[in-house]
Amino acid sequence: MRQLTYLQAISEGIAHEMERDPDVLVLGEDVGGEFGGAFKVTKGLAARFGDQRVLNTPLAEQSFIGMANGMAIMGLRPIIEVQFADFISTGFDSIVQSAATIHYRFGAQVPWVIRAPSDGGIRSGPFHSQNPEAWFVHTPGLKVVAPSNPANAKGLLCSAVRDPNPVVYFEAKPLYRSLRGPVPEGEHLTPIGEAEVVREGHHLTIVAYGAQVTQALSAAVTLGAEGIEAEVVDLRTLKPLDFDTVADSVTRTSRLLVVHSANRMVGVGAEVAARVAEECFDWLDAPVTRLGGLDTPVPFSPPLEDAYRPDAPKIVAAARRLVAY
Amino acid sequence: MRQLTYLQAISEGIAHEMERDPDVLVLGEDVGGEFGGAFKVTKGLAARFGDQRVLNTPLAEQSFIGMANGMAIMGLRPIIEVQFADFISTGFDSIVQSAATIHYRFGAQVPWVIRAPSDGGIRSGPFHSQNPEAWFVHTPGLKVVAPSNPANAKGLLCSAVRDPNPVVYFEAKPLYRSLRGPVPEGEHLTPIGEAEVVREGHHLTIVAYGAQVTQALSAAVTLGAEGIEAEVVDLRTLKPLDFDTVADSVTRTSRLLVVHSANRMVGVGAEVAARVAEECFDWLDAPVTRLGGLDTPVPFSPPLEDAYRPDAPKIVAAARRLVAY
Amino acid sequence: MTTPQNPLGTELHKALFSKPESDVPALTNRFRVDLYRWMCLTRTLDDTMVTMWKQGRGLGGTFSGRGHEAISVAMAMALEPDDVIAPMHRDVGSYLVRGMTPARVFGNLLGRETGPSGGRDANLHGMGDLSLGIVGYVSHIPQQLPLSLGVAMSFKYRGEPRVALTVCGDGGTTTGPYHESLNMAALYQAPLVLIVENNKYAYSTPLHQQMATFAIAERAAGYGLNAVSEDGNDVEAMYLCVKAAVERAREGGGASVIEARTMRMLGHAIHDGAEYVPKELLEKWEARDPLVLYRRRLLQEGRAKPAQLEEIEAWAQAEIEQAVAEAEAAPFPDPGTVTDRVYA
Amino acid sequence: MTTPQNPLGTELHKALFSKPESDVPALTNRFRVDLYRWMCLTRTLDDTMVTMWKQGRGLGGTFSGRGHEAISVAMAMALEPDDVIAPMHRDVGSYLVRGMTPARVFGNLLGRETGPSGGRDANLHGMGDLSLGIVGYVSHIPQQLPLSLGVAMSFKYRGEPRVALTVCGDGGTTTGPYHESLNMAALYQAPLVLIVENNKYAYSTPLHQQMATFAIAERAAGYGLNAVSEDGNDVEAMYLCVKAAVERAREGGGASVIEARTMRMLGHAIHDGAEYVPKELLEKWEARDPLVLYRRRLLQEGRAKPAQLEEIEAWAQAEIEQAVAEAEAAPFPDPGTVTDRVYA
Ligand SMILES: Cc1ncc(C[n+]2csc(CCOP(=O)(O)OP(=O)(O)O)c2C)c(N)n1
Ligand SMILES: Cc1ncc(C[n+]2csc(CCOP(=O)(O)OP(=O)(O)O)c2C)c(N)n1
Ligand SMILES: [Mg+2]
Ligand SMILES: [Mg+2]
Repeated sequence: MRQLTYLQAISEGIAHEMERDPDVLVLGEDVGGEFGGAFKVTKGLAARFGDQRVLNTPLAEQSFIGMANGMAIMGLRPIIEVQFADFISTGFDSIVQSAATIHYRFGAQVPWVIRAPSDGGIRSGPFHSQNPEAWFVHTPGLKVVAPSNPANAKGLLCSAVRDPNPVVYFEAKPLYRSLRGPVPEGEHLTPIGEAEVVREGHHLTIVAYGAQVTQALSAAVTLGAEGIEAEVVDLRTLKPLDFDTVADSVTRTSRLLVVHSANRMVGVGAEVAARVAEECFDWLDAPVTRLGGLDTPVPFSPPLEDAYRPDAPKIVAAARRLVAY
Repeated sequence: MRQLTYLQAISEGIAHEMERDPDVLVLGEDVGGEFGGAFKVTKGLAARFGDQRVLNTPLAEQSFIGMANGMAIMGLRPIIEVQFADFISTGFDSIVQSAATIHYRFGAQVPWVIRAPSDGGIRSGPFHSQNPEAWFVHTPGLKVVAPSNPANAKGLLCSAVRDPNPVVYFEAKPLYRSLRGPVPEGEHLTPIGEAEVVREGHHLTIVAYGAQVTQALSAAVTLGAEGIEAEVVDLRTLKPLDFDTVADSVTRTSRLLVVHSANRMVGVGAEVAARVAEECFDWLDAPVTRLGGLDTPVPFSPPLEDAYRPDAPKIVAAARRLVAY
Repeated sequence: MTTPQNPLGTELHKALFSKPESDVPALTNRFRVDLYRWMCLTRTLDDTMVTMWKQGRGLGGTFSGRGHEAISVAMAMALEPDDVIAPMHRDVGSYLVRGMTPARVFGNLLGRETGPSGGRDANLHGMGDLSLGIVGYVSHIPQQLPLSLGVAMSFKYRGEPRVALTVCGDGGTTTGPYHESLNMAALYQAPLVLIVENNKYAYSTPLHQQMATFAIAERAAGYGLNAVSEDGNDVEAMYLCVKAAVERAREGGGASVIEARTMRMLGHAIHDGAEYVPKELLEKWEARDPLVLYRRRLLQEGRAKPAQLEEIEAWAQAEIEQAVAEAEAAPFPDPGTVTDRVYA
Repeated sequence: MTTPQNPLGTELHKALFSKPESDVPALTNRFRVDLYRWMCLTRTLDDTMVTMWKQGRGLGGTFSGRGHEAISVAMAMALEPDDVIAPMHRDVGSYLVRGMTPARVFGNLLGRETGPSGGRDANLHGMGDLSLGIVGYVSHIPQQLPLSLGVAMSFKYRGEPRVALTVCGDGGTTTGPYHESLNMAALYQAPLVLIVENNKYAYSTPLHQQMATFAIAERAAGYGLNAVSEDGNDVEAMYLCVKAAVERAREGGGASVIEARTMRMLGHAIHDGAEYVPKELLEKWEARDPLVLYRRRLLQEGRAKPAQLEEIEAWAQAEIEQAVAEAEAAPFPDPGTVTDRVYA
C-alpha cells in the first residue's frame, strides 16, 4: 500500500471529507490562503475548496470555537484548527461549557472536530509541547481521539468529521513528518471508541496512545530480544474509552503499564490504571504502573525535556521491573 | 469551642488575613460594597477595609485573574472570588498557562488564592454545580485545596493566602450554611499538603474531600452499626497530594474506596486509586473502588441529580460490597 | 468615580441615535395589539413565577425579566420563522413569541420531563428547541454571542436569507468574547443582530463599576458594525429598530448592535432583594413600565378599546394558570435516563 | 474585502494623531546616541541569532524582531528603573536596555542554565527577571496585558509612583483579554501603558483578515483611555510618545494605548519564509528601516560623527560575538533539577 506521512494522512482525510460533504469546512488561525496553517496541514485546501470553506480567523480562540458551535448546531461540520494544542485552553469555555453540554441540555447536535497539534520532544518549551487531553476526557459530552499512525490519523479524522458530537482530535506533531506508513486511498474510517491491539504478547500489556505508541512498539522490540513479549494496546480513542480491549489484554497478561506524554498526575493513564485495578483485580500479578510527564511544565532545554518525558528506554525499564515483580 | 458555619469560617479567615497583612486584598464580581458577593462570603469586608481592598470587577474572569497574576508577582496577595466554580473555566488561561508556570519559567512568585464555590446537590443545574478540581490537579505549578468543615475552611484559607504559590481553593457551597462546627479564634492554620484521618477504622479506608467528607462520615456511622469500621481520610489538599497518609491507612485496612462529587472519569479519585493500586498492591485485599459523578453534565431535576451524585447511601452500599469481597 | 463622558464626539453620537422619519414602516392595529398580547403573557408568566418561587413552589432559583418585556417581545416579533434566536435569562417573551408554550416553560422551571431540557438544565437555561429556531441559554456569559455568530455564518455559508439574533447584558459587554465576536461579525459581515440589554446592573454591579464610559453603541460602531441605541421600554421603537437591523442583515448589510436602554426591576435572581439599587432609580423606571406605557398609548392613540385589552389580560391569566397546572402535574424525569442524551 | 474606513469621523482622528509642538521635550545628543547604541546592539543580536539558526546552531525555533528596534528600545528607554516592563517576542531591545546581558539572552535561546529561565522556557519566552523589572513572556496572547494591568494596580494600591508598560501585536488586539483589560485599565485609571505593535500581520494573516476597520487607536479611545498612533520606525517620535504616556500614568492621568505603526520584516518565526507578504510592502518598509533612518538623521542633524557611530557598530558586533561565545560555552541544566522551581 501507498505510504504517507502522518501529516499527509491528516491532510488527505480533511480533503476527503470536504470533497464528500459540502457542509464540511475548515477554520482557524492561518489555515487559509496559500499558507495552509502553521504546520501546513491545510495547505492547498483553500485553492481547491475556496476561501469560504477554508476560513482564516483572527486571533480569538474562544470565539472562533464558539462560532463553530453555532455553525455545527445548524448542521455544518467545521474542522477547527487550534494552532498548537497549548492554545486550546484559550477557547476552553466554548468547548467544555457550551459544545459539550448542548446536546444534553436541549438536544441539538454539535458535529465539529477540533484538531490540536500536541506533544513535544522537539524543543518547543512549555507553550508549544502540551498534551492537554485529560481536561477533555474528564469533561462529559466530548469525544477525544489521539491517532498514533498515518492510517488511523486519516481514519479517525474522517470518523470524527462524521460523528454527530464534538470531537477533540489530538494529533501528535512529533510524528508529522517522522512517521510514514500505509494509508488506504479513498474512503477509510477508523471507528471512534475502539482500541487496537497493535502487537500481541503475553508477559505484560502496555497501553499507550498518540506518539507514545511508537515508543511502546520500539520498547517492545527491545524487550522481545530479552524474551519479554509485550502486548501493546493503542487506545486510539480516549473518550469514550474502550475498556473492554484493555481488560481483555490484562486478563491475559496480568500486568499493565500505561504510558502517555501528558503529565502523569490525574492523566488519562490514571483512569485506565484505576479501572484495571478495580475491574481486573483478580487477574493482576503485579502493580499497575504508569509512565507520564513529570509534574512540571514541559521544559525547553534538551536534558530537562528528556528527563520530563517518557520514551522507549523508560518504557523498557518499567516493563522489566513489572515483569520481574 | 465557638461554633461557626462553614461560610462564616471562610469569611473569618479572609478578614483575619486582611487584618494581619495589608498586602492581602479581595477581588471579583460583586464582592464589594454592601453586597459582599453572591454568597455573602465577603459581606462587611468593604466597610471594614475599604473599596480598594475589596474590589468589584467587571464580568471578565480571564482578565481579573490575569490582573491578580500581576498584583501577585509584585508581592500583593489577592484573594480572587469566581462567582461559581463553574466560571473558573472562563479564566482558564490566566490560571493554567500564566500563573501556574511563572515560577518555573522565571522565578517570580504568584501568591494568590482563587476561591471557587463548587459542588451541587442543591438543584442548580449544569452551570452552578460543577466540581472542576481535576483540571487543576492535573496542571503542574498549582496547589489545590478543598476544605471539608468550618475549621479547615478557615485554616486552609489562611494557609493558602500565605503560600507563595497560586492556590485554588474549592469551597463546597452545599456546606455553606448547613455545616456548623468548632473554629479556633484568631490565628489558625491548616497545613497545605497534609491529609487528615477524621475517623479511625480497620475494615476499609474511605478517602474523600470537600462535601463528600460529611457523606463519608455519615456512611461510616451507618456502617459502624453493622460492625463495619471505616477509616475516613479527608484529603484536604488535592495538590500536592498527601499520599503517605492514604497509603498508611490502606496498608492497615487493605481496602480503599475513593469518593468525590466531581465526574469520576479522570477525576482526582483516579489518581488516588491508581497510586494505591501501584504502591500498595501487596496490601490490597479487594479492588480499589471509586465513586464519583456520572459522565454527564450535572443535571437539574432532583431525580436526575440524585442519580448523578454520590451520597452516604451510595457510599454505604459500595463499602459493604468492598468488605464482602 | 468620575462621570463618564462620551469620548467619541457629538457628531457620531447624533448619527447613531437618530434615524430619518420616512424610513419608519407603519404598523397595523392588529400587530400593535399582538405586541401587547405577548408582553402581557410574558409579564403574567413572570409575575406568576415570582409568586410561586416566593411561596416555595419553585425549584432552585430563577430569574425575573420584569421590565424587559418590550425588548424580549419586540426582538422575537421582528424575526421570520426561519430565523434563529438565542435569548438570555430575562427574555421569556422571546420564547413565547417563537411558539414555546408556557406549560413547557414552567416544565423547565420545575425540572419536569416536559420542559425543553427534559429536566437536564435549570430554570431559564437550556430552553432550546431548534424546531422553533430557539437556542438554549448557556450560563457562561456571553457564550450565546459567538454561537449566534456561527449560526449567522451558517446562513451566509449556505446562501440562505436567514438572520441570527442574540442578546447580552451590559455585563456581557465587558467580556472578552463580546469583543472577539463583534470584531468577527464586522469582519465577516455576518447576518447577525445583537441586542445589548443595558439594564444598568450586572448582578449588584452598577454600570459605573463596569466601564469608564457608557458608550456601548459607539464602541460597537468602532468595529465597523451598524450600531444604535434605543429605548428598551418602548415596544414599538424597539420593534422598528430591530426589524430594520434584521432586514439589513438579511439583505447582506452586515451585523448590527442595538443597545436597548432599560432597567432590571427586580433582583438579579429570585433570592436577591437588590437593596443596592437606589429607590429613585427604580421609581423613575417604574413610571416607564413598558406594559403600562404601551397600554396607555394604545388607548390614547385609539388602537384598541379597553375591553379588548382587558380580555387579553384575562386570557393571559388563564393561559398561565393552566400552564402551571399542567407543569405541576407533569412527571419528573426517570432517574434511569440520567445518562441518556449525553451523546447524539 | 472592502477597504476599511475610519468609522469614527475625522475629528477624533485628528485629535488623536496630533500633539502640540510646545509639549515636546528636548533630547540631548548623548541620549540620542544612546538610542542608536541600543538599537544597534538589538539589531546585531537579531542578525546574529538569525544567522546562527540558519546555520543550525540554534535550538528549537526563534523570533526575529527586525524592524521593531525603534519601538523596543524607545519604550524601555522611556521607563524609570523602578518601572516594570512586560515585553513580547519581538522586543529584545527592551531586555537589553533594562540591563539583561546579551549573554543571558543567548543563554535562554540556547537552553542553558545561564539564561533567565534556566533552560525552562523556550527562545524569547520566559525571559523574566524582576530584579531588572522585566516580566517573562507568556505565549498565550495577550496574557501579558492583564498581568501588566495587575502590576500597574499594585503600584496604585501601594501609592507608588511607578508605571507598568506592556506590548501586544495587531493580532493581540482581536483577542478577548485585550478588550477586558483595556476596559478595566480605563475603569481603574491604572498607571499602565500599552504599546500595540501594529506590524500588519499576525503570523500569515494580514490586517484586513483580522478586523474590518483598522481604527486601533480610536477603538482604544472608546474605552476612555488616552490613545494615540505613532510611527514605530521613528525612535525619537516613539520615545517622546511613550515618555509622555508613562509620565501621564505616573502622575495619575490613567492608562494609555499607543499604536506603533511598523512592519515585521522577516517571517513570523525563523522557519517562516513569509512568502505571503507582498514584496512591495517589504520594500516600502525596508526604505524606512529604523536604524538606517536614525543613523542618517543623527548625521544630518549633526548629533553624532560618523566615527562615533562606526565605533558603536563595532562595539555591538564585539559584544554580541562575546555573548554568543559565552552562551555556547555555558552548561546545560542538570536533568536532576527538572522538578526544581515548580513551587516557590
Ligand atoms: C462568565 C460568567 N461569569 C459569571 C457569571 C455569573 N453571572 C450571572 S449573570 C451575571 C451578571 C450579568 O449581568 P448582565 O450581563 O448585565 O445581565 P443582567 O443580569 O443584568 O440581565 C453574572 C456575573 C456568568 N454567568 N458567567
Ligand atoms: C492564544 C494564542 N493563540 C495562538 C497563538 C499562536 N501565535 C503566536 S504569535 C501569533 C500571531 C501574533 O500576531 P501579532 O499579535 O500581530 O504579533 P506579531 O507576531 O505580529 O509580532 C499567533 C497566532 C498564541 N501565541 N496565542
Ligand atoms: Mg445588566
Ligand atoms: Mg503583528
